[in-house]
Amino acid sequence: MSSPEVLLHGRDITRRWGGLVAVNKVSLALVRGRVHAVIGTNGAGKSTLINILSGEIEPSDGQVALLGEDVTRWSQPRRARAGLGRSYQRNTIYPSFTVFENCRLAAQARTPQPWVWWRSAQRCEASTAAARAAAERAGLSALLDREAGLLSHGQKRQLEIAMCLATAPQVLLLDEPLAGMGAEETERMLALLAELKHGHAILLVEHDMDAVFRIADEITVMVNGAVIASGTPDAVRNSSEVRAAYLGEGH
Amino acid sequence: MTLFRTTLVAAAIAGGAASPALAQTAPKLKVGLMLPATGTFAALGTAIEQGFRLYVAEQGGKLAGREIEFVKVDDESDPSKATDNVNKLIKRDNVDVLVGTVHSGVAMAMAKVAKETGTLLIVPNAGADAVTGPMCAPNIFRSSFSNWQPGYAMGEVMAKKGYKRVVTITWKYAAGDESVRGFKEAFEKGGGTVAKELSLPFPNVEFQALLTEIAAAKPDAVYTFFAGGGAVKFVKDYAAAGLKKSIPLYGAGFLTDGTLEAQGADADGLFTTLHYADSLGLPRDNAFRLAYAKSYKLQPDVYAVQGYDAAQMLATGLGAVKGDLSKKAEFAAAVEKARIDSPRGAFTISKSHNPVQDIYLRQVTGKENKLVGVASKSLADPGRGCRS
Amino acid sequence: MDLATFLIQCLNALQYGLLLFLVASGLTLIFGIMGVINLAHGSFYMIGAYMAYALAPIVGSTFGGGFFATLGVGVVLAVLLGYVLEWAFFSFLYQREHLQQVLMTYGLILVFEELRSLLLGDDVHGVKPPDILAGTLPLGEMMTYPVYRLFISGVCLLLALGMYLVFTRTRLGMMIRAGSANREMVQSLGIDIKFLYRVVFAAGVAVAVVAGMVAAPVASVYPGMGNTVLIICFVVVVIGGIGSIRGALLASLVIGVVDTFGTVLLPQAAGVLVYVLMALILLWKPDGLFKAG
Amino acid sequence: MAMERSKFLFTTVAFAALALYPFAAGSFGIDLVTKIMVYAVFALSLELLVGTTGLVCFGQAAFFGIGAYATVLLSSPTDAPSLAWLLPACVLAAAAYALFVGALTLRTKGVYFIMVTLAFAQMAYYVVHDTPLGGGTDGIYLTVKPVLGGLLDLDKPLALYGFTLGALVAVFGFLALLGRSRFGRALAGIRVNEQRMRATGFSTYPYKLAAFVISGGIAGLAGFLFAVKDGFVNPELMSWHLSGAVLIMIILGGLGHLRGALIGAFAFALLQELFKSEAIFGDFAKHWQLGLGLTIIASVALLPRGIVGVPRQWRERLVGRRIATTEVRHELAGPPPRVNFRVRSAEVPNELA
Repeated sequence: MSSPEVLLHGRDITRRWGGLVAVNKVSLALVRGRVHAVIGTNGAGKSTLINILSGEIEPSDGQVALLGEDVTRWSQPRRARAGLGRSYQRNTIYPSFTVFENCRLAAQARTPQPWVWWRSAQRCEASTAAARAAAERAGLSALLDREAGLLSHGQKRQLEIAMCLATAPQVLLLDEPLAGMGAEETERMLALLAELKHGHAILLVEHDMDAVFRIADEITVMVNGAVIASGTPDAVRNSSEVRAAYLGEGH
Repeated sequence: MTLFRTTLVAAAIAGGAASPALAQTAPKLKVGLMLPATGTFAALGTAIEQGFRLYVAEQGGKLAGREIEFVKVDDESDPSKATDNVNKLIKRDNVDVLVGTVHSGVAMAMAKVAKETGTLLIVPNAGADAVTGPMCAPNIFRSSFSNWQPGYAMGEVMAKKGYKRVVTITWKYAAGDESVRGFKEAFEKGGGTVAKELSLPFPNVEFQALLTEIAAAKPDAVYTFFAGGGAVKFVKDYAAAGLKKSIPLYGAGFLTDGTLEAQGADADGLFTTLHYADSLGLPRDNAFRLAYAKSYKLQPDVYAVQGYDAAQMLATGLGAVKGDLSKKAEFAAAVEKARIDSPRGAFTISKSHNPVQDIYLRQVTGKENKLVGVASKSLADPGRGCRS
Repeated sequence: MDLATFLIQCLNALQYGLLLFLVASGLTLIFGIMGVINLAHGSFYMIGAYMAYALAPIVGSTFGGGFFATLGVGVVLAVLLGYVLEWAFFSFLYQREHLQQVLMTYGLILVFEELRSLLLGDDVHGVKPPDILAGTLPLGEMMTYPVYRLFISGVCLLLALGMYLVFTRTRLGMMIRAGSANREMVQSLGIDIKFLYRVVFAAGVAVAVVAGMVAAPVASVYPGMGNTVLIICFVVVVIGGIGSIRGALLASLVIGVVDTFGTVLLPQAAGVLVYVLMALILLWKPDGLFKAG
Repeated sequence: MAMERSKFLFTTVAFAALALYPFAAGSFGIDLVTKIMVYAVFALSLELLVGTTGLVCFGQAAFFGIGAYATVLLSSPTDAPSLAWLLPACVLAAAAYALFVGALTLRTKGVYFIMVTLAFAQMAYYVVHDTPLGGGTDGIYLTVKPVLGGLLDLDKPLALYGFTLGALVAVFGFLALLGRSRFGRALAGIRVNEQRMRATGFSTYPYKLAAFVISGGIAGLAGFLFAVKDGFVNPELMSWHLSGAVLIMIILGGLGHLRGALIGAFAFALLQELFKSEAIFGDFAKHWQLGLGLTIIASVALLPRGIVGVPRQWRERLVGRRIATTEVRHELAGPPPRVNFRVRSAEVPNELA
């Protein structure tokens, strides 16, 4: 494999809310084919970090580069069109639309063509095909006609992933995809993530420790907005700072 | 049946052609009353209707041999519904005569439809100068006044009283502007000057800021035009601000007509000009007031008089054409020559079909607008812009 | 404009602002705190004014009470009215979307307007202030200032302080604020949210009716008066920032100043000024002046 | 495809009925239905904003009024203006103000958006009310009605009825297609979950602005038709009362459905005619507002999805289970759109410090 291709690169990302420093000089790189997990206690700044990378919040300073381009000033939609997909901790889906329409509308972002007002959106081959493929990969092809609001919690998390995939992104920012999942659903999601790893660079924010250590190629640990350790799962498991921060003193 | 279908059926009834009147002797004369039944002017609408019905009742329910049938529509004082309400009377109920209304904006729309369809229209209140100005027509008459008239009369009165510097105050809308314009015309002709023309957006009633401006300007007197709730509040605020003692307040009659009970002592002594007063002492007026009080258990006001006279004007014209309204020219000629024996005192009709009438000076004493004298004798509205 | 006139105009601006807050205070409760878009707020104000006019003779004849007795009876009736209204028309609406509330309150406007016409007729009325407050104080060499307007300003400040303290310093206030922020959460904590909402709604209606009764001697009592105050009340609540009592008070004072000096200095544009002000504020701070604080 | 066909069936039957009505109706009936159709076009313009995009505009009467005033101000008092340029000019005038207002107001959210659109409408109202530009509070007249070459003279009621019906069908068709198109689906997505739309790559501001301008233009068309019908325009055309009335129409009819706007406009007008008719209520017709008010309150209590939702509401009660579980077709907007601008939303934390 040629030198690992860095798709998304954050340098010294900082965010201050008045006096509080939510994210303090965090740098990380997402490489195609690898899962980079970010773990940390609640309030460690994980969500703020992911919102800065996705473009929803402006960083106080620091720089974000996507596919080599400096996108720090880009709006979220523009970054998404450039290949940055994300999912949310709280379900952000279209409950009143069918599963198929959720995916199709997400895929439509690639080929918006709003001026073609006379032709029905259902006849847009690009978005319908992408939607079916994404739903297929996320394991939802049996539920295409189901109203999204009536899906189970696990299925809704799968739909979030499907809507991400429908936009054919290069980079995936996943905010606690395993939250509230049963064992069997977690397994299915981990299998999906493993399969997605090949084509994409994935950032995974998660609390489920053993799932993280099983799937992640690289782990960054954040406490109070700062990175206290970053590296391979083994390096992180053995690092003293992590043990001190996580498992308490003198273990 | 869903709600929607029931309303469709009901509309079909309402929308169908009116039942043809069975004609034994002369056919019934259908009078369309388009007056406000809801909103701020509801009381005025009722007074006008009662005045009109009183005259018809006094004639035994017939005018020039034709029995009168009333068709009523609530115009809600809403100009955007005016054209449809008029069409309802003309096209659905096939009325022969239109009587209405109070709100000037609605009256303007009525005048336009009346001018186009040729239907006889008698305006029992709306004082918009345009109705007997640019919008005048052979089939449009007014039994009330033009905003210009009371204003002009008070201008003459205040000039005669020797006031030199006067401030005017009113809402920023047609009725107010036209009244102030009439006042200014007469007052400046009499050698006075209008120091300031104060106005505030309609229907705001927060007068304190402008009362302070009046106090600062220290004029010899103040001329104002307000009606209804605004008139009640202005008179009370004016007195409460202590200006009543130092700067005499004058106004068009609507400042104290139908509002004295609400204004109480704050209105005592106020001079106003209007084509009617409470103590005229004319035999015709006394008979009218007695009949009105007997039928409706309350004292008549200027609006009742205007309704009563609208009926008189209709009767005069009908008499001349022997009940045949198709003879429009003769009807108009007859009314133009007529001398209406009105409770307010006999009046004639100007070329632009507005009453040429005495405008009385009145003073508020004991919850009544007592007659003081005649401010302007047989004042005719100039009817500027009326070419017909 | 010399100094004396300027000072008097400032007093007028302050007094108009306080009167505006008094009239809008009921809306800050029902719309600001509870989030119910209450188009019928103007009707409650009208009901208060007509109560002040109609109840005075009744209270006078039954037990000889004056203005304040009528006010007391009015408050009791208003709370009852608010309680029944909430139970009958609003208790099932909180889960539904906001526009259903708009439709419901629009219906209420029509019903109240017509009931007033049926019961009390369409005439214009005035209400006499109580004798002890009927006097005036000299103001400048030409003018005098009605004592009753000072009384109104006093009532307004008392009300503002009372609402502010209840909502920020008491358990009831805290529960109400929590309830409006997240109704399901508070319900799951075992607090009877249904009763809580009914109390706040009844208080909102009562405050609007009291505002009508207190303002009646200064305003005048005429058909359709509710309509004229409705929009300016929403402007006050929104400029102030929804849910913020402090914001509503400040917004009222700002509008008082803009309206007073606008009418005097820019008479041609007086009608537009308040709306230009609201547009500017909302474009500058899209969530109103105060963050619900 | 049961839902799709029944919707299409209803619409064609409704328009066919409207087409046949003039043959059965007196001249007043034609005038009344023309006016209701004008309000239906006006309601459709607001439906695009509120029902489809979730933008509750409380100043729609401004665009309606500008369309009406442009009709009168642009036509000469003597010779008949041609429809070919006057109609587009009025639509553009309204759309231009919509662009100006939309560009500014779309930065606000929820109830603040409602109030700031009201503010801009009140500004337009006072400009026309207080300045001589629009003839002041008495309004101005359209002396000569527009024509289209030799074949259409809008001064004749039947011609105007046909033209208005044509405009209504055209606007309904355009909005139906638009609703199903990619642009329409994006608007629906913005209503349901704007955050997700931005996350997938839609810049939502231009979409909302485009919807606002199109809606303003259609409202301007309705204003044009109103001015041509009445031949008289007055500042009250821009008052908040009319903005409120059109909002009531689409809620009463049922949000999220073009048919809702159509039904709402007719129901609101016919209910008033019903309660005002002396034939039915005699002297009590004077108090028509009581009947109308109670009917509206009853409709909120009994018809949560508006009149258009009645058939589905009955089917659910008859079938006894949530119909949505199985054969829900991809409906234009699914159950009533939750136009729920979180007044108490998370970003407005509610501690009264």
